[in-house]
Amino acid sequence: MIRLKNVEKTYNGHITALSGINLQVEKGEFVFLVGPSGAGKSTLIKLLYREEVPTKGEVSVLGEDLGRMRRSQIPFFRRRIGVVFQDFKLLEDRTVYENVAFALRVTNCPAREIQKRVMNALHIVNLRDRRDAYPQELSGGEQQRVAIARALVRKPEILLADEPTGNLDPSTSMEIFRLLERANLYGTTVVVATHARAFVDAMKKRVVELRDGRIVRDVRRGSYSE
Amino acid sequence: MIRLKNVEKTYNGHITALSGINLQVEKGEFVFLVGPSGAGKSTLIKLLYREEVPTKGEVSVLGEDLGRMRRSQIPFFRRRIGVVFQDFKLLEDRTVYENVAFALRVTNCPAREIQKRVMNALHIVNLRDRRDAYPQELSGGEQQRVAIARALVRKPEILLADEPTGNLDPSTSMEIFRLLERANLYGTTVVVATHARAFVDAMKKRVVELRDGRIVRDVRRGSYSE
Amino acid sequence: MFHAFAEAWKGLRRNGLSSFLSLLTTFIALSLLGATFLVEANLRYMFKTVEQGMDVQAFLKKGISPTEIGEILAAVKEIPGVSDVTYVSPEDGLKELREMFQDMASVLDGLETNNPLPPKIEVKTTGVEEIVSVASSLRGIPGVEDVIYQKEAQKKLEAIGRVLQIAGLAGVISMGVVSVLVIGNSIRLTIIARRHEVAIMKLVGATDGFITAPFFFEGLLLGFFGAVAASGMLIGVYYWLSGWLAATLPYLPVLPLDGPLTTDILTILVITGLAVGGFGSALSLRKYLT
Amino acid sequence: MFHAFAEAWKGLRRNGLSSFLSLLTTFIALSLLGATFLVEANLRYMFKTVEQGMDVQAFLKKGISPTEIGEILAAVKEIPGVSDVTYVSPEDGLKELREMFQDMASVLDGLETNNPLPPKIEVKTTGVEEIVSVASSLRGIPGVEDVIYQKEAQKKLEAIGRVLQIAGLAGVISMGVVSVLVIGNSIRLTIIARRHEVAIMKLVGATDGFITAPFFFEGLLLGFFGAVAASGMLIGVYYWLSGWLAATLPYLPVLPLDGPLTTDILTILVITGLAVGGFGSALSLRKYLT
Ligand SMILES: Nc1ncnc2c1ncn2[C@@H]1O[C@H](COP(=O)(O)OP(=O)(O)OP(=O)(O)O)[C@@H](O)[C@H]1O
Ligand SMILES: Nc1ncnc2c1ncn2[C@@H]1O[C@H](COP(=O)(O)OP(=O)(O)OP(=O)(O)O)[C@@H](O)[C@H]1O
Ligand SMILES: [Mg+2]
Ligand SMILES: [Mg+2]
Repeated sequence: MIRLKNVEKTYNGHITALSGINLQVEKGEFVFLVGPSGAGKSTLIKLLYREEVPTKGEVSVLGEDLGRMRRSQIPFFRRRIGVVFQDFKLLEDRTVYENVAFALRVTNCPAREIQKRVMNALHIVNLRDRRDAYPQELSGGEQQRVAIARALVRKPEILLADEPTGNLDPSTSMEIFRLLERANLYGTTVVVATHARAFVDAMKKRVVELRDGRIVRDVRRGSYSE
Repeated sequence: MIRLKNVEKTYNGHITALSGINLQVEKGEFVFLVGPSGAGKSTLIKLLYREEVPTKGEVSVLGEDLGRMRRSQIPFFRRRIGVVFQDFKLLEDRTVYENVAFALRVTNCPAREIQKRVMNALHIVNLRDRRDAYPQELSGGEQQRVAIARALVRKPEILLADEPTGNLDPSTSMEIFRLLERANLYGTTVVVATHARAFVDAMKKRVVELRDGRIVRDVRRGSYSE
Repeated sequence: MFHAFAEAWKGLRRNGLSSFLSLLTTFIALSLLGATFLVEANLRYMFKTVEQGMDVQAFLKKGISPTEIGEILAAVKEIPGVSDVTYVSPEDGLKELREMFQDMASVLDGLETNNPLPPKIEVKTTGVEEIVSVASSLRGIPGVEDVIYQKEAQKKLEAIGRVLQIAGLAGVISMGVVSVLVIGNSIRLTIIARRHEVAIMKLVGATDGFITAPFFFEGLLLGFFGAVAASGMLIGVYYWLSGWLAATLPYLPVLPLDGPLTTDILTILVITGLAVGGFGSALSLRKYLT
Repeated sequence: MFHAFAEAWKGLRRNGLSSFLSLLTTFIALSLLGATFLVEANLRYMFKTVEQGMDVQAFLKKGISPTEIGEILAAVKEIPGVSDVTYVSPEDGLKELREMFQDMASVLDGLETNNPLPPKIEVKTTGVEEIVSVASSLRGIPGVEDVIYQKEAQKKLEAIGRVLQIAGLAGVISMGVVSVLVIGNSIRLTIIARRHEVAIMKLVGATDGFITAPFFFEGLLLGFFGAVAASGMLIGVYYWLSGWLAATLPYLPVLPLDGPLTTDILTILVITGLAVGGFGSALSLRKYLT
């Protein structure tokens, strides 16, 4: 499902964000990506939905070799993946509803279907009441939940979440992690970069730890730190 | 130092973010503001540096009645306060160094002094090496640390921090909280909105809990939840 | 498709003031283009009129007989490049002079009884280029004593004509370029203000076409409305101005505001507006798409 | 102050392409303003020249004596509104006619021996308005037989003069407005693209002045460079064009490209550029400051 071979990523030719990364994630797995600030977690996730391309090595996701993928194919590839961005990336000039609906509009989803699925996703993150608000009118945690709803609404084959609970209180965080776990039970492959030690420790999933751009630990049913 | 009397804040005339808030913080206090997502923590902080004005009631900070403050006085008032914004609010088109220096440039700080203090602040948040990077070139946690450095560099009388460790790993978070504590020891009044249960519990400071816009708990040496 | 159009409309409404100012900019740029075109068309028309007024005069033998005159007229009509011939008797010639110099009429008083003017024919040519050849043909006709035409004026007119054509075209083209630049820049700046949105759309899996289409339609709408407004304004002003000129300077040839002229303006402006608006935004976007 | 200027310069460099396009827009808008001004100034000059060329002719008694002529000339010089008087003898008059109608010289052949022209004086007035009063004064001078002037032409010129003044001013003003709108819009859009930065600066404790100053200087620099470039371009083109016109249409009065004209253009454009650039950006910012 996801396979990285000898991947290296340097920015501006001298900032090494990742190096010597070999990683394989099978369909249906749930992986926590942990490590200190600047370790390369976001960079790794960016490689997976091809926001970035590796400087060296191969990345293949959903059976596609991302290095060889034609530009025109990228949007169709991305539609099969749901991403919760670390900085949310909501469209400022659209309402909560429209932001979530946008993820379906880019596919050729029929209008009625869109309405149903968006309302359902907003219900899950507990934001139905705020559906007509603009992102600037939301609290940090509310914005983050919109981003989560947008990633879920497409029922993606892979769900990538970059620090999805950084702005959420423990009990809302708990709900979000349960949600991810449930999506995972239905067959979605989940990769979550997080600093939420308590939840990583509690959930006992596979943990991949990065440090200075290298994988230093990769254990099944692991915890946040050794 | 900080006094709120019967404060109410509604957005767009119908979204009540805060109501019936009475709160007093003395010089040198350290206050945690906790509560679920959307409880009104950020709104309360925004009232304190006059990004927002209350719909009803009085807010006075550093001896100034913010409701009566003249527009031209606002910048000078804000310079006495350091703020770590929940969404960082870094200047996109300036380097890390310039972002931090900006907080001093707006005052009439001499150039040599600026250089010294900025480098010192960057050292504290461990970002000296990345001083010439632009915000988009930083990891989420690095951006957050720039925001923290900018708030500290002015040695403010009051430090407001809105979720300052949402994107930081536990050990970096720990350093940041130590930093806040040290600033507090030197006399800075500190107000921190946070979801970081473990640190709130460990630090045993005054805790103010918000829920649906109301203060539901206010205890000295408290913990994240009852 | 419909979705993109609806989005475009929403986009314009959402950014009310910006859209209005872009519309104004488009309007201004296209008005300038249209005005330049109108001036150019009028200059060309004026030149054409002056050119057609140009003629060759042939003085005939004094006391020539009406039959001879008839023969000469017939011969002249055969000359290629001749569009019209008129016979002017010495009496008519004197009348003409009198009219031309009415304020100095007393000068001509003495000539009444002792008319020194020879009979002449006035020959109109189809264009400036024909004057020289027509004149030399005229000289060969028996009964013609002298042939005169404004050599200098003719050369100058030819030169001016050439320059007008080039300058007019250059003017219209450069105004076209100005419109493109001014409108294009305003579109570009609008897109820069939305660069983050574009980047986000891409990350969520929108195709380039899906992202571009609303901007493209927005540009088209802007260009179209700007062009229609500019055309309306220009046609109104032209109507008023040409009426005023006809009253004040009746001898000034002004291109009449008829169907073809209206169509020309509309066509030029609408096509420029649509092209710049649509492709301007599509092209400006490319930078943020790749 | 210096900091703001340095920031402005950095700002311009940072947004290289945008700045360049804004500069281009400013350049275009100011060029149009300058060109309109030049056309207006030339029309006014042409009109002035034509106006000054206008004169009143007084025909004198035939066979008048040189002493009488001297007295008449002296008397005419006393009339208010007269700027110049010349005596034209019958022989001079015939020569003049011959020159005016060189192509039709044969027409005048008979007049040589029997000159029907009366002696006359040509009186130049200080302006069109004086013509009527000067003419009636002339009629009162003994020895003057007849006074003629171009009544119709005079009225028309007066009307055209008035219209030119108004239209010219309107043209320059409306082009000024166009420049302001086009430049202002491009500045506004630039600021919209940086609205988040402005909001952040305010939150960090920057005063309105501190935030505005770099934008203000950026606008000033943009306006200044745009104005200088536009002036340079216009002066170059004007130099070339007036040279060409002088060669092609020597009788067309063209305002010479001298110090005052150059200064006028530079002044108008630089002032407009600086004002629109500086205040345009300052005013556009206000929305994001309050
Ligand atoms: N666009 C970029 N240009 C230059 N350097 C970059 C860029 N993006 C990331 N980096 C650098 O690469 C390193 C890894 O960044 P990354 O965002 O992957 O870290 P992270 O593990 O997600 O950290 P965090 O937990 O703070 O989000 C950091 O040192 C960062 O400064
Ligand atoms: N500008 C605004 N316009 C309208 N509603 C707003 C605005 N800002 C905040 N709100 C609403 O006010 C309420 C309180 O928001 P606030 O940002 O204070 O919450 P918070 O406690 O900081 O939450 P979080 O922990 O998620 O950051 C929320 O319901 C939010 O949607
Ligand atoms: Mg990250
Ligand atoms: Mg908040």
